[in-house]
Amino acid sequence: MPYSDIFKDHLANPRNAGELPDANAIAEETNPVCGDRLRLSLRIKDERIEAGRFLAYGCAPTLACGSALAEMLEGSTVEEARALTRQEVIDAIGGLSSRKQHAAALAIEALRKALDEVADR
Amino acid sequence: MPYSDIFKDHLANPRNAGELPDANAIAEETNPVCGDRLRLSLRIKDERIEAGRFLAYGCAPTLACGSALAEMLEGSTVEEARALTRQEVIDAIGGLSSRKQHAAALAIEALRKALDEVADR
Amino acid sequence: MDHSATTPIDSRVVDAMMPYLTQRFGNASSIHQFGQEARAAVDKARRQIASLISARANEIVFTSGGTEANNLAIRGVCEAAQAHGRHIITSAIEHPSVRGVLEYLEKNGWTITRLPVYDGGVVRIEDVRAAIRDDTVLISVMMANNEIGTIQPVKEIGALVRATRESGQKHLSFHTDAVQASGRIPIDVEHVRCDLLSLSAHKMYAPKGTGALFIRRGVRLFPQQIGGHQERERRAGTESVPNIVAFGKAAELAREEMDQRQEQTERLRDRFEEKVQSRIDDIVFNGDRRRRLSNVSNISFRFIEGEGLLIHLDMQGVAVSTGSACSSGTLEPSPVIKALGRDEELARGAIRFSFGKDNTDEDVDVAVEAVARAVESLRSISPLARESLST
Amino acid sequence: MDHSATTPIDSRVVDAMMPYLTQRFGNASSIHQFGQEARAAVDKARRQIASLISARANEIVFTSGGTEANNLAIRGVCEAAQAHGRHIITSAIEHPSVRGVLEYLEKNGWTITRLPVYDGGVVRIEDVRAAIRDDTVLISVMMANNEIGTIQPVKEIGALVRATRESGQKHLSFHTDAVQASGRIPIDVEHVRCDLLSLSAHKMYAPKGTGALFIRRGVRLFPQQIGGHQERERRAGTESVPNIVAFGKAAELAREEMDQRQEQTERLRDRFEEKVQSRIDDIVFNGDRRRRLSNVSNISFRFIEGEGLLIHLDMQGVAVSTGSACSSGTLEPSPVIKALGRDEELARGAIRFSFGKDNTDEDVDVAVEAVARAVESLRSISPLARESLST
Ligand SMILES: Cc1ncc(COP(=O)(O)O)c(C=O)c1O
Ligand SMILES: Cc1ncc(COP(=O)(O)O)c(C=O)c1O
Repeated sequence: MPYSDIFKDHLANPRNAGELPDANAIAEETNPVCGDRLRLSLRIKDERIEAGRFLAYGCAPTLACGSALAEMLEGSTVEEARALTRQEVIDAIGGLSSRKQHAAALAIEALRKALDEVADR
Repeated sequence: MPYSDIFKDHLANPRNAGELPDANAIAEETNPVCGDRLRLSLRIKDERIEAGRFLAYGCAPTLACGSALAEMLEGSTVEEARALTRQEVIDAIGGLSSRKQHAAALAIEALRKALDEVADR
Repeated sequence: MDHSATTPIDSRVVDAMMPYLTQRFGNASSIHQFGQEARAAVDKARRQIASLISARANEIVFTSGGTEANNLAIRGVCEAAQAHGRHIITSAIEHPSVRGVLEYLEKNGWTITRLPVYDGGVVRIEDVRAAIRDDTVLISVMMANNEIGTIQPVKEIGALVRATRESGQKHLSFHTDAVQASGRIPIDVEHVRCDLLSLSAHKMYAPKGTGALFIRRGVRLFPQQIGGHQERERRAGTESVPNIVAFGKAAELAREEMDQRQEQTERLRDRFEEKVQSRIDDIVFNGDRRRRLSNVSNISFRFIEGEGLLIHLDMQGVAVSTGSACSSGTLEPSPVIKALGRDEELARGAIRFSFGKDNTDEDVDVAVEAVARAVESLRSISPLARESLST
Repeated sequence: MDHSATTPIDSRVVDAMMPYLTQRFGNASSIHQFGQEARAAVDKARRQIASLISARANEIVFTSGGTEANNLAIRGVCEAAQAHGRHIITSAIEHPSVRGVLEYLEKNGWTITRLPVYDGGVVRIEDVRAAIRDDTVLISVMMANNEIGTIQPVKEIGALVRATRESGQKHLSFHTDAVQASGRIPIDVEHVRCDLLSLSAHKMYAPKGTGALFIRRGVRLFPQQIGGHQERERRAGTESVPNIVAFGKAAELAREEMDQRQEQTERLRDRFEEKVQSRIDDIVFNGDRRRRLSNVSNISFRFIEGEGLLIHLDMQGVAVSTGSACSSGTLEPSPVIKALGRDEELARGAIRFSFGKDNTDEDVDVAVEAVARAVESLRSISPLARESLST
């Protein structure tokens, strides 16, 4: 149960919270089991993520993963973003007990969905 | 379980322990359940108990009751001795929990047996 | 602000137990003087506990806590009464230690009726009456709930059980879990007429790991922890003398200071609720506000989830609980709040604030500020909050 | 002189637990910082206990004492394994908390084989081997006896159980009650190969009311105290944080000071036995003297009964036990001594002297004098002593 300091900091001071008015990739994922929600909005230009914002509802790991993910995405290429793993998100918030790792999975799913949206166009 | 101070004193400093070489009433009772034994020897003259001694083996209440009884008997009349009750013995050692009262019963039985022995003659 | 989870140990209680942590280390089962000293201390504590609830000392059995008291009461009575029936009535909002044992019995063929508590979090006596069957052997309804503090109609249930028993259903018993109620409201087992009543030391400013079960004289119960003559054969195991002494002292203090503690926590709680209500929108108070312990406030904050709020508050030095302390390791929404008919979102957004005798006005004001900040921050990232704005 | 009944709390142990009786009062189930602080303290203690017996921390479950550990081990394993058989092997000299649970199971249809211990008080491995049946699911044999201190062949039993399991009898488990052994002889669960092992804090200079059960990874066991997520769902109930911290510290000290304590008590015990033997006739030492704990001496004094001797000694400030501390409230002769084949008189005249790390030569000498005086006085009023003289 103990959360890392960086985890708590993401919670107390979320990075990149909100929605982008000029996003060109938006996706929301819901965890069907617990109802946690994560919404990502990205502004992608020339295969690079210029800006990323998140909104999240649910247990603390979901919020922290959203914040960490949005922060990691900004400035990265779409290719880099596609390669992002669940573990990288987990590491970014200082680790998660195995029972909580579904939060990072939700984040990665939301990201893939958002990226697929761009690719589909 | 807590025993009274007078009880403990009877144990540490038994009164009238031993056997009378010139006893004219001797009786021993055994508790068939636990094997406790109490032996009384009395010297009775003119319906009065001139001397009384006890020997006892068994749980602490049996020893204390033996000591208290022998002490109470000395100087009393046979009639008084016959009238002695279990409760008087119990009171003399400062009380006994109900589970231990069989020790006083054993003492009274030994006493009756000794007195009967004299009467039978 | 989390005094329902546990309380700090009163310094007077620590003082009372100290001799038993140092020189007076006897085993209460030993015949010699060290043992007798321990035995006397345990028996004194037994009288102190008995006196808190107007019971007789020999009706008190010490346990390792409220959980064991509940286990012993329910399993013990059910084992003894099973020849007469295998039906139990309880409420939908019992502590996990009651809920858990009943689920275990259910798996073993018992039938459990769980009474609703409606939106106020209080069981209705008509429902209890209607639920009694010929084969009902136990009614277990808590005195006061651990999450929302609501006080159940235990006196009415006690009278009903007594009447049912008198009308021929001899093997019906009434157990009440008074772990949260004890020390917070007056308890009188003659008044409540319960057959069994559970207590826990650590909710009363004494150490964790000690509790007690009141077992009314004449009530048959099978011991659960076996193998020793302690506690008149009702609970084996070397008694935790220092903790028991502490528990006894705490009970004595609780009795003496009951009114004062009640007034104090009620004042703080009301101050807190007024301020929160004036500062924060979209909140819902959980549990009948007129019928609850003076020290508890349970509030659901819309659009956000309790755990995040808890961590936020913790970082600001304010300790609170989501759901029951015991089940907060898992993230299921509180079954208690759900039993009030609240939707999933409100159940997940419920936070329990619980005040103690040593809290101050300033603590309350700090907490209100912290809550306002945390709620604002979490709502700013919540998609639910956004959606509610746009509709 | 009664360190097998209980031990004084080491002042270093009191110091370690004090912060958890004062500022650090959190509930280890709470998520906030007070809770996490408590959780961390409990986990540290878990590692300390594990390290005393070379186990892994997650194999340790905290309980309310040795009695609960034994109950949980036996009832827990038997409930889990009953589909595979209902036969248990044990020794004739187990502690009442093992004996009691097995008698309870026997009443519920289980078959119990109680192995003899012969005049040395030690189980024979051939007997264990011969007793194993296809439906045996548990062997429970204590590591060291509480009355006579004899050490059982647990390593051999462990190897036998392992071999039996490997030959196909998968559901056979081995439990050992190490309450008296712990802190007194080195214990290594890899060496012993037991599946379950019970410990109790108050025999190791920590407070009464706390114990632990080692449950080897993979061993299936049904929890007995239900209704909370504590101890990885193996034992519900708020953890007794201060006591657990104390227990952990005591385990650490026991490990560090094991050799020294062993030597010290052995020297005192031998001094005592030599002196008693030279001063008092008609005594019998109980239990194999080469194969026992270094701190225990159990002696039967002919012609007299233990309780009187105990009270005599108590009045002289010397605390001892007759029979097991837990059953000394009743006056039945010790079943342990009877199991050695001693007659009733010797069984009733048995006294346990048990030494601790803080005893001195002077304590021993005082005790010897006291024993000599008390035995002389009691024999002077014993009809048995008279009879023996006259024959
Ligand atoms: C209502 C209620 N019952 C029982 C318990 C369990 O008591 P303990 O923590 O002593 O095991 C609690 C503690 O959270 C409680 O609130
Ligand atoms: C061998 C043995 N097992 C178990 C126990 C019971 O432990 P506790 O006193 O912690 O309940 C004892 C204590 O007397 C013991 O000596």
